[in-house]
Amino acid sequence: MIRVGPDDFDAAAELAALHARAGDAGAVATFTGHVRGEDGLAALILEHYPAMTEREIARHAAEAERRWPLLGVTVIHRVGRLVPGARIVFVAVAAHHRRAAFEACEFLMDYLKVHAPFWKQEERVGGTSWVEAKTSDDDAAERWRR
Amino acid sequence: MIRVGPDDFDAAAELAALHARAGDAGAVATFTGHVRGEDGLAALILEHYPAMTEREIARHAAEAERRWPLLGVTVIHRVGRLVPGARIVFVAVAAHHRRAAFEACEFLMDYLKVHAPFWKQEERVGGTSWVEAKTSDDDAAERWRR
Amino acid sequence: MLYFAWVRQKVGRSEERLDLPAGIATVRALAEFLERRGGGYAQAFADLKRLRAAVNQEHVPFDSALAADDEVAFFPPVTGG
Amino acid sequence: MLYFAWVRQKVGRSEERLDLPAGIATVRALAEFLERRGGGYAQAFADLKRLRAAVNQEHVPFDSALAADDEVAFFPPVTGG
Repeated sequence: MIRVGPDDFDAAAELAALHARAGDAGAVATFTGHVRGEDGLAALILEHYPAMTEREIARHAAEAERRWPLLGVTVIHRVGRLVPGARIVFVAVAAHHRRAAFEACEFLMDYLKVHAPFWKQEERVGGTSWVEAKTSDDDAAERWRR
Repeated sequence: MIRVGPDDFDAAAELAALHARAGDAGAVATFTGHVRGEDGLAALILEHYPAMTEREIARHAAEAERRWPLLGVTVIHRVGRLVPGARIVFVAVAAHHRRAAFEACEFLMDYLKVHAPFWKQEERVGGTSWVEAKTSDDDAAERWRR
Repeated sequence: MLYFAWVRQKVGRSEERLDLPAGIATVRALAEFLERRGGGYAQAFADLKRLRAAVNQEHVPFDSALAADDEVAFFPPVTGG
Repeated sequence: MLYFAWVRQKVGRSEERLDLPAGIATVRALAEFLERRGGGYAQAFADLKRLRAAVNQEHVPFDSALAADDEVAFFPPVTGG
């Protein structure tokens, strides 16, 4: 299940839905990302390329299913204006075993945080500015290359 | 928050409670383990050494907090008779960044699955038998040694 | 064409349709054509090293060929979610 | 002493108190003492390689020293949760 849009989500309900769908999953790993209120951030404003985002996330979810024996994947990503504390991303992966669930969940998060077609603005008291692409995150995604 | 006992838990509520407690956490990684109904398993029956379990889990949670900059940790483990599909373990870790949250969550799960003082019986149509300690899980926990 | 982030802001729109001008056969040539429009376009396309492109929702290098009816998008390097 | 898993089943109880017999100074000596009780104890303690021990809720090797009022536990290797 992949969803990208402005609406908030209920991590609990998504976790339950994934587990129900995944059948005999022994392991469910999840990641929930929240906007951090560092350095006086008032909000993050996320823009994306809708047709490309859904297509690319689906492609990476399929890639995760090729690499690991998975029973289900949920990816939810929000866009629009998000204030500190707000949920921004949720990835949940069900598998028979914990290692596959953890690794696939990290793989999808590294992809989303680095290569997914999102652009972020930081809104502060002094104004709003575009976030530059980061190199350390790039390194995180690079480790999955092969 | 550490809890070991027969009662089921609400992963959603625990996730929300952890995030509320953790302040400005950008990252929350969770793991939920369920009993798998493989090979005609009717139930798992878990026994533990209560005084030692809580003490050891607390020691490993403290070790995780030394190794990674964490904002909160929740560990829930059930004991008693658990049928396939039942939740058995929940670990949630809040941190500023995703890498620390994922690694600490895996570290705690590897500990719980290998070294925590639990003993399991498998109940099947033919009878009930004790589970032997496994080597592959040992390897998983070994990687955190240093 | 689709424009995102500060490219969108500089050109002043998020999308537009364009019949491929004669002699424009690559993404780079299209970007240079847009730069020659001047104003916000000139600012947005002044330095292609700061830009990325996609054709039909796939990331592409600037030397990729273009065909009629392609959906071309210009944007800064993605910053992820 | 506390007994867990099949050790508990073989000895037929989960805990008991014992005044440390004279000459029993280590966990190993205590296990051998218990084995000499015969019956389920003999079965449970026949092969110490299949057993693990804890003193006061800490895993210990069988050669660890014992003191009065120690809480000693015998159990198979843990299988985790």
